[in-house]
Amino acid sequence: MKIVYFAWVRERVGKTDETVEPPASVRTVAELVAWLKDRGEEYAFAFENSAAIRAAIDRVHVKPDTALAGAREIAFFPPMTGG
Amino acid sequence: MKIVYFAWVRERVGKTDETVEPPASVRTVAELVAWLKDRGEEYAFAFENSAAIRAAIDRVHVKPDTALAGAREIAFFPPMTGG
Amino acid sequence: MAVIRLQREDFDIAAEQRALLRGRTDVGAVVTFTGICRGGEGTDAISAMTLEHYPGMAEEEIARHVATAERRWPLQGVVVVHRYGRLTPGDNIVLVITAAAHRGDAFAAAEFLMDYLKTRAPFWKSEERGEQKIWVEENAADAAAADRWITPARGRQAAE
Amino acid sequence: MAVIRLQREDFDIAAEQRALLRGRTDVGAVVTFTGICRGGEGTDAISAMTLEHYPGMAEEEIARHVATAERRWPLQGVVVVHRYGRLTPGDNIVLVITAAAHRGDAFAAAEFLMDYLKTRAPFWKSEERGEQKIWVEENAADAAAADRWITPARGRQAAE
Repeated sequence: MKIVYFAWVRERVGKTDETVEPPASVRTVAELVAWLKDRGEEYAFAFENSAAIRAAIDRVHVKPDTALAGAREIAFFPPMTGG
Repeated sequence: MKIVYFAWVRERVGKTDETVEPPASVRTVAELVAWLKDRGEEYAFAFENSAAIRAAIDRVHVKPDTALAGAREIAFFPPMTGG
Repeated sequence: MAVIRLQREDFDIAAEQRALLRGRTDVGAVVTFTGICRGGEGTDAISAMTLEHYPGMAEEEIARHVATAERRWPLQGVVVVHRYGRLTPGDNIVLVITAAAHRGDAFAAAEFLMDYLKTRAPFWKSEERGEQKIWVEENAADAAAADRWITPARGRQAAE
Repeated sequence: MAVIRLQREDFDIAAEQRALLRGRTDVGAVVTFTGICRGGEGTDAISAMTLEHYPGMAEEEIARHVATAERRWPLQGVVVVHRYGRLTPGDNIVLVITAAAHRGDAFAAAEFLMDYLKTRAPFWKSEERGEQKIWVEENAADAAAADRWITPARGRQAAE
């Protein structure tokens, strides 16, 4: 699955996007975050405060307990500050 | 004192303004309306529904019980429909 | 600071907004309201509308409401332009612009000013429907909208 | 019917409003909101701001909120233009225009759209303060403003 990062999440992870293959046990957005945090310091730093992370699946906002099943593109970013 | 009329009050009275000299017993806006209504059919028609008449003294909205003392210009008009 | 104008001519929203903002970098939010003459449909169709006003009082009454808005919200600029005379469907009638650091203040002040212009500014509309010229009646919804903003009496200005 | 655009370039309020109204005589009220980059003062002074966005999702998310507004209020037209890239104080950031027969609907829809753009549209601002580039933090007042409009859950879109 493709993951995209924005704003300071992107800066901390150090990349704009990547393709990952998490194990089948990773079923929700929150579980994906936990799995990513174990991949290295930059991920641990980016996701250190999970309350400050927002997620979207296929360009629609989702909650942490949302299932990943069928997702093509998952995005992680801080709270939005547009407008 | 000068009286000015607007919109359908002006049309019914048949003039845009006039100068009148009511007796000293006419002390409030409501008393002035009552006095004007006795001046002729056109006034009786214009002021037939006093609830539909608004007034201003010297360009400031006033209520019927407002005193006329010191007034230079009194205006009568229907509810406003600007904007 | 506020710009208040009554005029027969049309207004230019972009020019008014540019003038309001010229040389400033403290404004974060600008709300404009444009009121437009509607043509209506079927039995409500109108061919034109004429706006009569009370010269002198109209400017003063608008200025009083602008002053009230400026006391109530931290505004950085206000423009009110109200046309009078004969207008046809599609023509602009009124323009209100409010500028503030934050959008909530600009929105609230613009809506407040429009609600008051509708019910307190001395303007009267008559509509041409076929051969008839009909005075527009007071709109109950407009009166209720203006009432939303009422705070403790402010003397003569609060009359009616 | 709605116009939704993301762009680096500035927008022209008057041109957008003219396009919205062209050939129509049923619109009675147009509200425009312009959000502008503020310069700040003293320790809050900024020299520039950069807006990052999520291409694709930003348009779709705005379109979802426009559709919600169109279901909620009888709108005759909506325009949303949001800029991205580097902006300096005084530059326009966002434009929302709503058109309706009656002003209450146009005001409510414009304010609704702005509250949602602030908290739900995938844009992120960073500010240049001296040598530093600082990500703007979520504004509690903005979050509360968006919450005002919440109606019963609408599934995924209501998440967060």
